Amino acid sequence: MEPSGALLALRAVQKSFGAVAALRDGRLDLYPGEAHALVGENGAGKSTLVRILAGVHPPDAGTMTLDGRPLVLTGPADARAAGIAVIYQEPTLFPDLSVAENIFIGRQPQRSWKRIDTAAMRRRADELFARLGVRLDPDRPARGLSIADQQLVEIAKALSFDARILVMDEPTAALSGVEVERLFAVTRSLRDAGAAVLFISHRFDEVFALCQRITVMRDGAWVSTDRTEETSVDGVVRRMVGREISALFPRVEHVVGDTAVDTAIEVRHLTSAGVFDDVSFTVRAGEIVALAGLVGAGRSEVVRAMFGVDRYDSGEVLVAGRRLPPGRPDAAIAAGLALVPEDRRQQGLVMDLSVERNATLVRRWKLSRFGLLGFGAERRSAQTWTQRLQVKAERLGNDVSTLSGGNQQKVVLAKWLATEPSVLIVDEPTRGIDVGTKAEVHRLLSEQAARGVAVLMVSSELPEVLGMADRVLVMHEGRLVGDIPRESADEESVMFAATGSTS
Amino acid sequence: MTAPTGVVHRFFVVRELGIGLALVLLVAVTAIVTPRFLSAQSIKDLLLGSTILAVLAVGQAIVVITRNVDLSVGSVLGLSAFATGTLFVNAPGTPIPVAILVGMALGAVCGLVNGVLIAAARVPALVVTLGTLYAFRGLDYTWATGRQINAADMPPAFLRMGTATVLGIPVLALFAVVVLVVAGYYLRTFRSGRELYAIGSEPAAARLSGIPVGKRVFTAFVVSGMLAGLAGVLHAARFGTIDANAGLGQELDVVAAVVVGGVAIFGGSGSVYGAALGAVLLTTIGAALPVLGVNPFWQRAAVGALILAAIALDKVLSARIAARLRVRRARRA
Amino acid sequence: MRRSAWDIAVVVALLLFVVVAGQTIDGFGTARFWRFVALEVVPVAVIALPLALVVITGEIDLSVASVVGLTCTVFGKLWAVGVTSLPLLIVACLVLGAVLGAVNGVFVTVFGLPSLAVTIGTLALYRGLAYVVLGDKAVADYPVSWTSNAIAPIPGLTIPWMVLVVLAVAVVLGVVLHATPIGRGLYAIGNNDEASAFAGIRVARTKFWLFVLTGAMSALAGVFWTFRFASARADNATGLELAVVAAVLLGGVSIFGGRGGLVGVLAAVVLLATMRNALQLADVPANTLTIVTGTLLIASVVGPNLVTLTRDGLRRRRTKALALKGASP
Amino acid sequence: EDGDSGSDGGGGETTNGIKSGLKIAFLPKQVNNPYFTSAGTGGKAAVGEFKGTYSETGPSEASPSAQVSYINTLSQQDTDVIVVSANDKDAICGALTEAKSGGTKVVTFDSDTKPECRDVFVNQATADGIAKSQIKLISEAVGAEGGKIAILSATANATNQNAWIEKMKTELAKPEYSKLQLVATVYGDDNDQKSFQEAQGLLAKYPDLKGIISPTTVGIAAAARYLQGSTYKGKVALTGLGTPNQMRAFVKDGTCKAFALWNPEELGYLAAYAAGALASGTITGKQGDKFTAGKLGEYTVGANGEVLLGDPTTFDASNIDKFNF
Ligand SMILES: Nc1ncnc2c1ncn2[C@@H]1O[C@H](COP(=O)(O)OP(=O)(O)OP(=O)(O)O)[C@@H](O)[C@H]1O
Ligand SMILES: Nc1ncnc2c1ncn2[C@@H]1O[C@H](COP(=O)(O)OP(=O)(O)OP(=O)(O)O)[C@@H](O)[C@H]1O
Ligand SMILES: [Mg+2]
Ligand SMILES: [Mg+2]
Repeated sequence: MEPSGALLALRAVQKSFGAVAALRDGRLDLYPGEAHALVGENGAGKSTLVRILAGVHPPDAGTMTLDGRPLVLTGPADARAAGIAVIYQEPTLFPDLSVAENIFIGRQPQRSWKRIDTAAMRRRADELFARLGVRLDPDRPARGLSIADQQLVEIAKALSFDARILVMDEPTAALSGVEVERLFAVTRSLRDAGAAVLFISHRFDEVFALCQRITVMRDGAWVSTDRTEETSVDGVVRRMVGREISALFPRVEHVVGDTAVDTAIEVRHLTSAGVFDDVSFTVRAGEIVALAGLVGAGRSEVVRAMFGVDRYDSGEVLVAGRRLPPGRPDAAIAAGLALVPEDRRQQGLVMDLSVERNATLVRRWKLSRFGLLGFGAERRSAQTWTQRLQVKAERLGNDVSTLSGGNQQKVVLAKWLATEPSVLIVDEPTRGIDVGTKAEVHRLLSEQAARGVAVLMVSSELPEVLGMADRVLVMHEGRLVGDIPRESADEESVMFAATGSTS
Repeated sequence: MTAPTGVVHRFFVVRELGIGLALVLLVAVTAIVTPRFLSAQSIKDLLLGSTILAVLAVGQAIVVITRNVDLSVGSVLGLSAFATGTLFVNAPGTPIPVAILVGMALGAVCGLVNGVLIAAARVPALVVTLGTLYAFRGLDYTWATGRQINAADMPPAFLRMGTATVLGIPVLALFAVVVLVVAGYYLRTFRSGRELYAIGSEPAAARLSGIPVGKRVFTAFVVSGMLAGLAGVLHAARFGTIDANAGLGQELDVVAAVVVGGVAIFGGSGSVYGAALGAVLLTTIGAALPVLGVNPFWQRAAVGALILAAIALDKVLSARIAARLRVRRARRA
Repeated sequence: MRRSAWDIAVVVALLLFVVVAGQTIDGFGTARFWRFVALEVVPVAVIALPLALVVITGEIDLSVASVVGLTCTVFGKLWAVGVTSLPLLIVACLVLGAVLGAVNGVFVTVFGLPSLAVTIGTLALYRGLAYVVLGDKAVADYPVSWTSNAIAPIPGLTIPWMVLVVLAVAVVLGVVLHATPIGRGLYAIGNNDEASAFAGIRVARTKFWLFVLTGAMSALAGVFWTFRFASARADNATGLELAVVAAVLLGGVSIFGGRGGLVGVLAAVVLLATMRNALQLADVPANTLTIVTGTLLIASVVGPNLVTLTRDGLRRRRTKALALKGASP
Repeated sequence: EDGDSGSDGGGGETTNGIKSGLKIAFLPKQVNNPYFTSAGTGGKAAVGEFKGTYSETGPSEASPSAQVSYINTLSQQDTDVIVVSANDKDAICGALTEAKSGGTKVVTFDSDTKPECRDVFVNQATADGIAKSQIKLISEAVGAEGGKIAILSATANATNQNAWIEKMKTELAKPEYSKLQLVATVYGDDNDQKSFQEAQGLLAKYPDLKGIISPTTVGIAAAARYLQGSTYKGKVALTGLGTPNQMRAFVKDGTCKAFALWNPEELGYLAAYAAGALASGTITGKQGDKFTAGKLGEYTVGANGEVLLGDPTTFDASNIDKFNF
């Protein structure tokens, strides 16, 4: 690989956090007018590389060149000045500022005397949203935006830079098909206007649809870079994991419980004003039910209300025939419910606690003897489950915040599977998870169902929904609009219901 | 403008409106009971009484907006007031503007100490400023060693500034108004001002956005110190007698004023106007209670109860707005 | 890991100070000295220990000293109107303290208001109520047996027996915090209360009871205060909140919640009292003591941070040099 | 002219019957108060005269609990006499008793404790005397037609203040003061700012107020400052207890016609001599004991172990320039 012609080139970049070598040999060439994919398992070092490019982390060793000249970044401001715009894996918005200010913070359009030109700022934000084809009010505060909306604001922010290099770390993880298409259209036009794009995703269809080159990383080191047309999904996956991957979505055959006897959880007329309305459904033991819909349909709100984290105005939730008290997650857990939430950083994990404390947080009473917790009990229990899910962590005593995104998600799963729930609710369980682990998660869910657990899965990924579910419930604008059995569920029927098209 | 914009906009206005309303109500009730409460002298006293607290509150609000807090302001005020007095004792001919500048500079130096510790050594502001609260006060004590500076030691022109009025408005209050307007305008209309809000709203994101977080926080503390310094000079002019205890315990009043004024204690939202209104409200409560004939032993309790009422009211208002925001989803299919 | 390191650091600092002061200060370390130190430690420790738990969950209670003041005056008032049963008086005060704490708790957990703001409000409110109860009077005519028993030494020692109460509180709260599911929950809440709620932890309820506990313990300190000074006045323990908060922070509890331990807090309380008494013995003026307290507080947070920062800084500089060197050829 | 010089153990020569080399510690209510700084100056001079070791220590805020800690320290340092102005008449008793049991003598000055907790109290003036003079001054200042008056005190718990206020009320009940009507007592906490605001509050509440008595040095200065800068100057009379240096400007511009105070330096001076005499065994604190206090002359211990400094001085435009404290 010759750096010649490359707009940005990285060679032998290294970065360690304490004893963890997050990046051992980072290598990358970005060319103008080209979209470049970076793929690898969870924890391969992709986000670390991005943060080095963004000036967030100084590299321990290695070189970076921009236009052939050495590039030294002392902070994010330097990276911006060098024309590098970054969309981070986790949205980084200011909840108290307006959406428009979030986009333009530090670069607000100015009028005389360096005063901020609010009208121009609002106008430009509107233009950006129009380009992305979304309707967001530039004046509303960012607080309360759904993850998808947050991601869209991040994208708008990156676009507003007119950067020479656009780095996107899993921008599509929270987006639905339509929004992904808009994003790609915009990205392509940027690319064609001469920008270099670095695109990170675990979704290969997107990678192959958008990118001209694919770089694969494994264990913090560069493995290969190929032109897209010269490689295949299989080839990429093989290089990523270093072995063959069998079928995705492996459904373990299981018997769906008999309706009359085995209703594990029943939701009756659940309503929360302005959020969702009169939602009723049941999930039987041993059944996997998918809750599908467009982003913002209110699915997460429904499952949060079921679990008791959110309050609801009316309706009821019955587990094994017994009514759950509203607003009491502890009661829900005691009744056998588990919820793997949508936002792992805010809701799934306590980032400053260790992996083992996180993994055992829900079961701390069960693990205690006479009300006391021995260290051994927590560690042993955490070990069992983190090993089963192959969590890559230096030590179980390290803060969970030091794990890569995908590994964090595995810790959340481990935490809940360990409670051996009778009803398992998962909200976007494979968001940001690499192919290998994704297959593993799917296998686990099937396995749980086979053991008689009722699984309710919220997912925005249609293949996942269609591949996994025994039954597909579809939500549209806070209402349940479809209940499609596996046999008749296909892409068309689900999307039809989800977009609210009346038949 | 679109409908949601109206709601959002009202949301910001309403916070200050709530406090303003409480203030008007309080004044009205008191004036009905004792009409003299609205006499020129009494209004002048109210304005004068609010001035120092308002200046401190503006500085504090700037710091609190960045998700920090400055507990050392009372001690800085004490140091600066004593310095002003000492300056006049040792150099009787010092022009007033010079004295003001000296006081502000001294305050800025104290703020600089806070700022360096907080921004460079990256330690929590509450701990650092609790430490400098003690340290600065100790310096003040050591310096004063039980001395007192009396009205007779200060130039009459300086003391006149403490009581003089322009068109019925006390000169000191004009200082506060200027400080308020400048700070308010700056926070609203300049990039660095908005960045203070960003920092308070989400410090990690601020760093990722390339905002010079350390520099901005540092500046906020220097400004807060400088305003506390100015407040010290104003204190000297107004009270005429200065010992080492000037401003003792004032930090809690200031934080209370800021919080009552609707500045979120965890940063990111609120305005200096609100903070100043909070200061005026607290002062007015203090002045109105004796006028209303409240037993002096009940006054402190009443102040506490009113602080609680004010923050609870603010919460109710903002919760209502948030609910409205939720129902009118910003994004509709 | 870092937490226990800080605990140890404070303990080491305490021991070091004792050794150095023992060599250099006349009259330091006598039985009488430790008695006086212990008497000062008791009320601060009794409040600091539960307050540490509150701070670990990310909240704060600045009203503690006012709770002390109010319980003192209520104690005095009840005595003055003829309640002479000691157990009854003590129970009444503890209940009152719990109620005052519960008021804080309700404002914070039910209304969702920031505890810093709420307790600044109740700081004024409770102190004000203390004035309402006793006004400008002081009640001081308690039986001598009460007042002397409260500060009586452990038989054979000079140390007051109340120290045993403090130790008991420390052990109970320490075990709860460090070795029970409840403690795990407290740390989780302090770090991220939303994620804690998703894990089934009853965040609001937990915080509420911690405020109640802190209120009740402050009331206990108030009873002790009344006896030790044989005087119930509305201004008792004014300003004590800053001393208590200073001890909690010096003890290594993070003001942002989620970090800290009780060993450090207890060591910090003892360190502060020992130091103040020792320096007074060494004729260091009160004004200088004020400066020392402040500086110590700052040093306690700046010190550890400075070490990490300089280490990082050095590494960064080296890296930058490397990067430039690597790129130039 | 020494009384019955009792114990004479060890110490060398004596001055006025006082042993040399005594360790005498002044413990004011708080160290940052100019009034106590003056008292300390007097005390130091006296201790110097009888060749003792003078020290001054104390808390930076006027709280009884902080004072207790200093009493403990002083008793550990084997101080011969603690000369203390009590922040609370009961709260520091335990500590003083403990100190006395260790052989330390205790003199209180300015503000007393319960009599059993100390040996001698050096009183600046009797409560009666102060109350009489204050009421007389305000009555003269307000004039013949009388009117509403108010008191601006220090803290609500100050023992001496409350005693004086009680006596003033008794005094006001007398027929010759029937035209004066006490309408309010407010507390400035000996904090300049608070006192200032309290004065302001008084006038807002009672616009027809005719006079303010502020029997505390902080309060009177603050009230004077307020009146001077307001429209009430000259219309509302002011008197109280204050130091000449503080009040000079206000007496000259007519804000305050006259006020009173004892000389705090003399108070400290006398307290130090009482301490010396006590430690030397010249006096024991029982009624009738006599001792000589240097340039102030001879004093006799009265009932309850009290030594009275003398009548307060009244300061007005005619004499104020003769004083400097
Ligand atoms: N701040 C940190 N401290 C310690 N270790 C870290 C830190 N940040 C990342 N790591 C470690 O570095 C490795 C690489 O992480 P990184 O986030 O770059 O992975 P990734 O490729 O982006 O994975 P994913 O696809 O899951 O997002 C992981 O093992 C992670 O645990
Ligand atoms: N706190 C809030 N305040 C205002 N609006 C909100 C709030 N929370 C969610 N919303 C809005 O409610 C709608 C539902 O969002 P939500 O993310 O729950 O939908 P979802 O179907 O679960 O989508 P996803 O697939 O992203 O999880 C969104 O339009 C979002 O903007
Ligand atoms: Mg990543
Ligand atoms: Mg969702």
